[in-house]
Amino acid sequence: MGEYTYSELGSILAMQGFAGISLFSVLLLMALGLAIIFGQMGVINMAHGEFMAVGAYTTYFMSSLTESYLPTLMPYYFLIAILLSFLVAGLLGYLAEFALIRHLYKRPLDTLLATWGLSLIMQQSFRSIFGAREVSPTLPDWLMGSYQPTETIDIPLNGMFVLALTAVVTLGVFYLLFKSSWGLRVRATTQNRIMSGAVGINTKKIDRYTFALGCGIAGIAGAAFTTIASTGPTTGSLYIVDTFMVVVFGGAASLFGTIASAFSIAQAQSILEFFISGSMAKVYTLLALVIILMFKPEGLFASKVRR
Amino acid sequence: MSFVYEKLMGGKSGLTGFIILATLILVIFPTFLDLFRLNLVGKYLTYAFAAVSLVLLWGYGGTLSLGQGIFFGLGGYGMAMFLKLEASSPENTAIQSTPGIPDFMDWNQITSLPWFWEPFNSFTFTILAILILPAAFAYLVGAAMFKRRVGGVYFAIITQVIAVILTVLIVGQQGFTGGINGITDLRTLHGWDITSNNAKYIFYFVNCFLLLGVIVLSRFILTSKFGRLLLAMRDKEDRVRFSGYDVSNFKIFIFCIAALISAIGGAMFTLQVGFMSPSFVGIVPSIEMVIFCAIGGRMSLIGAVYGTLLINFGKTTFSESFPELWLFLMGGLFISVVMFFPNGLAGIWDDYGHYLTDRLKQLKDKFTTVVLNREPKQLAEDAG
Amino acid sequence: MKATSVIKSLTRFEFRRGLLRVVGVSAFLLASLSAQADSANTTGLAVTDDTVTVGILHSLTGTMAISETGAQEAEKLAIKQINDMGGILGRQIKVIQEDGASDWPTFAEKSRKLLVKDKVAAVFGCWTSASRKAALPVFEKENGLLYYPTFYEGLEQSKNVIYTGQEATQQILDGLNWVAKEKGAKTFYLIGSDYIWPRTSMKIARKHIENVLGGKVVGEEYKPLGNTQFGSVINKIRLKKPDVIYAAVVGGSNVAWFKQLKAAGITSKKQTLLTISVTEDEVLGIGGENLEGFYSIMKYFQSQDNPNNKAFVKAFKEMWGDDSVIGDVTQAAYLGPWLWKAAVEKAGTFDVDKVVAVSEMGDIELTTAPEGYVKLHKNHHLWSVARVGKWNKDGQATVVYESELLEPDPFPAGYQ
Amino acid sequence: MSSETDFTLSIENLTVSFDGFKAVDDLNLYIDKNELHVVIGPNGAGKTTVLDLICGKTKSTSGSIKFLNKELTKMSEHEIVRAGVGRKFQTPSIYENLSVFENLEISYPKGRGVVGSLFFKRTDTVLNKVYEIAKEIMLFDALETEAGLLSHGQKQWLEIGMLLIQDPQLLMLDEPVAGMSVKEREQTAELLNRISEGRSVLVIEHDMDFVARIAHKVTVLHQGKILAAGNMQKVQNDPKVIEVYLGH
Repeated sequence: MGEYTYSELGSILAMQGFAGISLFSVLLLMALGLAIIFGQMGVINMAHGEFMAVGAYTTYFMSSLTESYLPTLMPYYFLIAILLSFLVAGLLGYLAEFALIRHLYKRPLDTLLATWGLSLIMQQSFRSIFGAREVSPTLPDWLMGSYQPTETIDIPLNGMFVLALTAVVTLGVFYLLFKSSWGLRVRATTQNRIMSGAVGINTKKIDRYTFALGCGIAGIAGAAFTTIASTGPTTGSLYIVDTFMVVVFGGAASLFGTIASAFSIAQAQSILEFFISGSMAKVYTLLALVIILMFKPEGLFASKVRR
Repeated sequence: MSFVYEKLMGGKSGLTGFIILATLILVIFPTFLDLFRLNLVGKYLTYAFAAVSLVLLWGYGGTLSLGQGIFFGLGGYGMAMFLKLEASSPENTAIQSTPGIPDFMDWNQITSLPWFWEPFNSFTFTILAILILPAAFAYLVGAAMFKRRVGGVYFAIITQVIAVILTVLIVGQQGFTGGINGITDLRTLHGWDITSNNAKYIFYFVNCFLLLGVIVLSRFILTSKFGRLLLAMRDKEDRVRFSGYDVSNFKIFIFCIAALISAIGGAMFTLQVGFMSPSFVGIVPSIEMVIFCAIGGRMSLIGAVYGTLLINFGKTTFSESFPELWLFLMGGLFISVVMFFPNGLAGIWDDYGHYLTDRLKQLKDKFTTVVLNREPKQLAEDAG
Repeated sequence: MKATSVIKSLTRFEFRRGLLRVVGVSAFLLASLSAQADSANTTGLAVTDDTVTVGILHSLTGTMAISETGAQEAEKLAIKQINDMGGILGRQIKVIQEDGASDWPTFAEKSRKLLVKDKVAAVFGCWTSASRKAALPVFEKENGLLYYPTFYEGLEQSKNVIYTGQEATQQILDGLNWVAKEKGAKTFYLIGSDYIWPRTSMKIARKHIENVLGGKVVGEEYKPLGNTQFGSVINKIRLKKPDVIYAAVVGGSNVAWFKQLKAAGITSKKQTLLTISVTEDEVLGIGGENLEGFYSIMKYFQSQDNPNNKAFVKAFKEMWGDDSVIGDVTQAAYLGPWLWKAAVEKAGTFDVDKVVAVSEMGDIELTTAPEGYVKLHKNHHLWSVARVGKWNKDGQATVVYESELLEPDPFPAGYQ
Repeated sequence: MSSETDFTLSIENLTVSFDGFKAVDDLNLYIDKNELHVVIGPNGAGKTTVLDLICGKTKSTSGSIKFLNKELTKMSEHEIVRAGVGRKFQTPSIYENLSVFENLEISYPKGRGVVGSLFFKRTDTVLNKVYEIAKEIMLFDALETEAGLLSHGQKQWLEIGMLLIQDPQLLMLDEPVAGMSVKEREQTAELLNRISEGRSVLVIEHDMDFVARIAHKVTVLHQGKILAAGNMQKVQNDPKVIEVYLGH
């Protein structure tokens, strides 16, 4: 590496570090919603990726709408689109819980199958509404390009945006679950449903809103993803396995675990990718996860409880 | 004799169901379908192996594997490797830079046959590999997981991840595996043209007999004490453990059996379709196998076969005319089976089938009373 | 004779009525139709006195539907134009379309159905190498004829396939020569999706760069299909500072790749990028603004300025809507029916062996091709021109370089 | 520690902690042959945890459990059962979808391996043993009934029967009369007295009248430690015990 100056190598190191952090924020944002749904409620939502696609398509729809009718608002539409993605995906999640999930709380493996069916229907709906072609919204200029702190360092703006968004959403989830009275009720319900019902918590309502919240966060993740990649009818299924791995590896019921697991998976993957080919990096990362999970099935962070 | 009747056939209703299925696939299909359709049915029936294996593993054992595609794929690839080597004789591959190795290796600058391909020159080894390797792999995975009491959801997700790993590996290591194209252009088995009409008929029947054999084997397992223990474990695992059974051994065993059955299906697939590709290993095929099983009835061996046939027939015919409707239908079917008919077709038959049989019986009775009883009188009248 | 065959098919109709629900009405009707054709024609194909049946086999559903839509639209356009001109040998072309559903075994299954049950005289279809590889044994076994439109990795020449797209050397070599000469490029970074076509193409590119151009490959990288994270690769590229990024990323990954390149500040102002996997179809998803100034090597661009192409683009848009774009493969697919027509008319029969024999004479040519002039080589591939297009913001390319007419060479010596 | 004893079960210095909370703390407990020993104590005293520790469901943090001079803490659940320890759970744990007969048959200690279970045959020996136990637990007439249809009390008996068929040296019963009618309690008390002959029985129970009827020896647990031990009368009059129960 004699032909490089130290400052160049330093810049690469900085940018590579950011690539890892960027992947971390992406994984975390994907996994947060599922951590709530799977971790707190125990529902295996195979349609989680499709709820992300709902967010992405909402953003695309907003982009086209703004471009056609209110082109002056183009710089700002994206923020509204994120909010709308949350609402639309959350609403759909609410309906799905009402129509489907609530009948299956006692049969976790069956929720897996039913939500797979749901994901097929959602995929076909995307195809019927938006067409088979992959779409991507027109991004506002402030999300494009890179930030250059020095001559040789380029930090992608979209990566920084996703990172910030992830931070906000994570803090929001923490606040909701651990500081608000609603969060207390959610945690109470997930720990002891019957008792919570007995002390006057409307557990059905809690379930429905929790599920909707998880789906809503998936929607935000989908919206954020449009800055990085395109959206197609089957986009959701690309992410579902990674998302589950993050949640399971972290220890299903632990939000801290989810964060730690997203961080370690992202760093492992991005460092490996730098040194070996992309396919093998993926194989090694997943293989390591599976082997670790075989030795520590409860995941990274799970407290030992009295059975 | 009573052993065969009770244990292998499952008593009267079991025997009837078995005979009807055997008649359907051995007599009715070959008589009424042309070779093209029959070959399709044969392909579907290879998936039925995986569906039947899921009845054992999931329906009775309560352990859902989202990775049956792994074993289907291993079986299929084993057979494909043997056939590919036969198709890659130095004479057939003379135009390559390295004749005598499979074409895709040559394209990937591989100059000699990798060591793990070597033994697949032997047909005996190949058959043994198909029977043993997937089961051995299942043993490794199963021992690691079940000994540590990983089950239910975690098992499902981990098997799914293993399926993903294997797919990425096969696609990524294309010099050794043929990559995303898979192993194609398989033509002969010991010099015998596997694409000829004759071969197709023979493979179809071999496939059917193997499938029926697998059903009989599964019946034997399920009607033994082992089968009752599986059910007992599914519902009250701790009780079984505290009755002195090493629960994990039972789960590992049934997982290995399920892997073996799926692998046989995979090998038969390769023989009938003439190639193998990673698109049979990953998440989607694995979940589809679960769908076949769930639609047919997760507690019914024979139901799983019908489920497989129905879904695949539906897919072929529907996707020709209404491709859009098909996914909606599939998704809807899946949701409704899970929510309203957890025992699938077999469950519906158990719940409502008696209306049909009763009606048939009534008709028969009516026929007997009306026609047969009147017969003497009629005869008398005719005579008079 | 005719009466008996009608009665025969009628009785078969009765006999099979119960089966129809399972098998599907269309399949049966065609089967009985072909039974009739047996007596009407001697080729054993679905040819009557005034019609000839062909098949179109592309993915209408699944992940590949996006790419294959254009190809099947072009094939239908060509068939419609041929029919409007009076058909082939006085017969109108009837089309049976099947869905490959982005699933390789389905391609094999549907090919067999088209050849065995429908007895089609030719099939226009397949897109990915994997689907062609799956279908190929069927075509060879049943002696069918496939017109395959996609630019592909080469290393294949089947009696039963006519390849209307470019094989790898045609597409790659001249483009590399151009970039080496025009941009003075010495170092190259190769990146592609992880499957056979990018790997084979990169292999050829590497040999050409190292052995012919005297350049250097400073990095070679393959990402899994569907991958959307290119951060680490982009940093590696920065580290190696290649003169040219040579890319063959496909599908949804393409969009992520170009978006992330732009976000990382790697634009055409600083970096030359040459890709062999972006046509007008892909640009729709990627967005012209993310590609502006980068180069593609293809044999056809929609913006090509010649009367053939103008007429083609106009007709295509009339039939399939003003929004449609036409990429390289779409145009190559359009050539299929025309090449078949030329061969059949020269042979005077639909018989596959005779059509192939005529095609192998190496003098079937089309002067009306939108890409200009093409000629069928006796190795079943087309003589064609390689073009380098520079992408504009509006999603169209400006052709900046055209090669001579290149001879197809599916088994290039020195590149294996 | 390695001393040989005559006790069926000897627990010494047993401790288990969950994230620092000691559910069982330095416990010593001995059970003689033919002894029917009852453990009582308020909720959360660690009673069920003790049973979990003995049968291997929970692993101890330190200490030893010896059964017929065999160390149990290192053995897995099924090995402990095969060594001769049977355990009934708090809520009846039976196979609801199987008949009473099949429930007992599954518990029959033959064909416990994978291969053995595949080729297990319903011989006369098996039949006779099942009939014998069914009579003992007063369910002979209900042999063909689906277990899920039994009354709560009958389910408790069935589970006891499923243990008896294995002829364990140590029988552990977690609240065997919970949810039973008065008559069923009496029948159960008789049953326990009958079956405690020739083996040791460890019972957890809340119902003091019932305890008084069956117990040879009583141990009171409180916060993971032994508060008092001895015969029923002695324990009932112990001021510490009275305080714990009344103050609770």
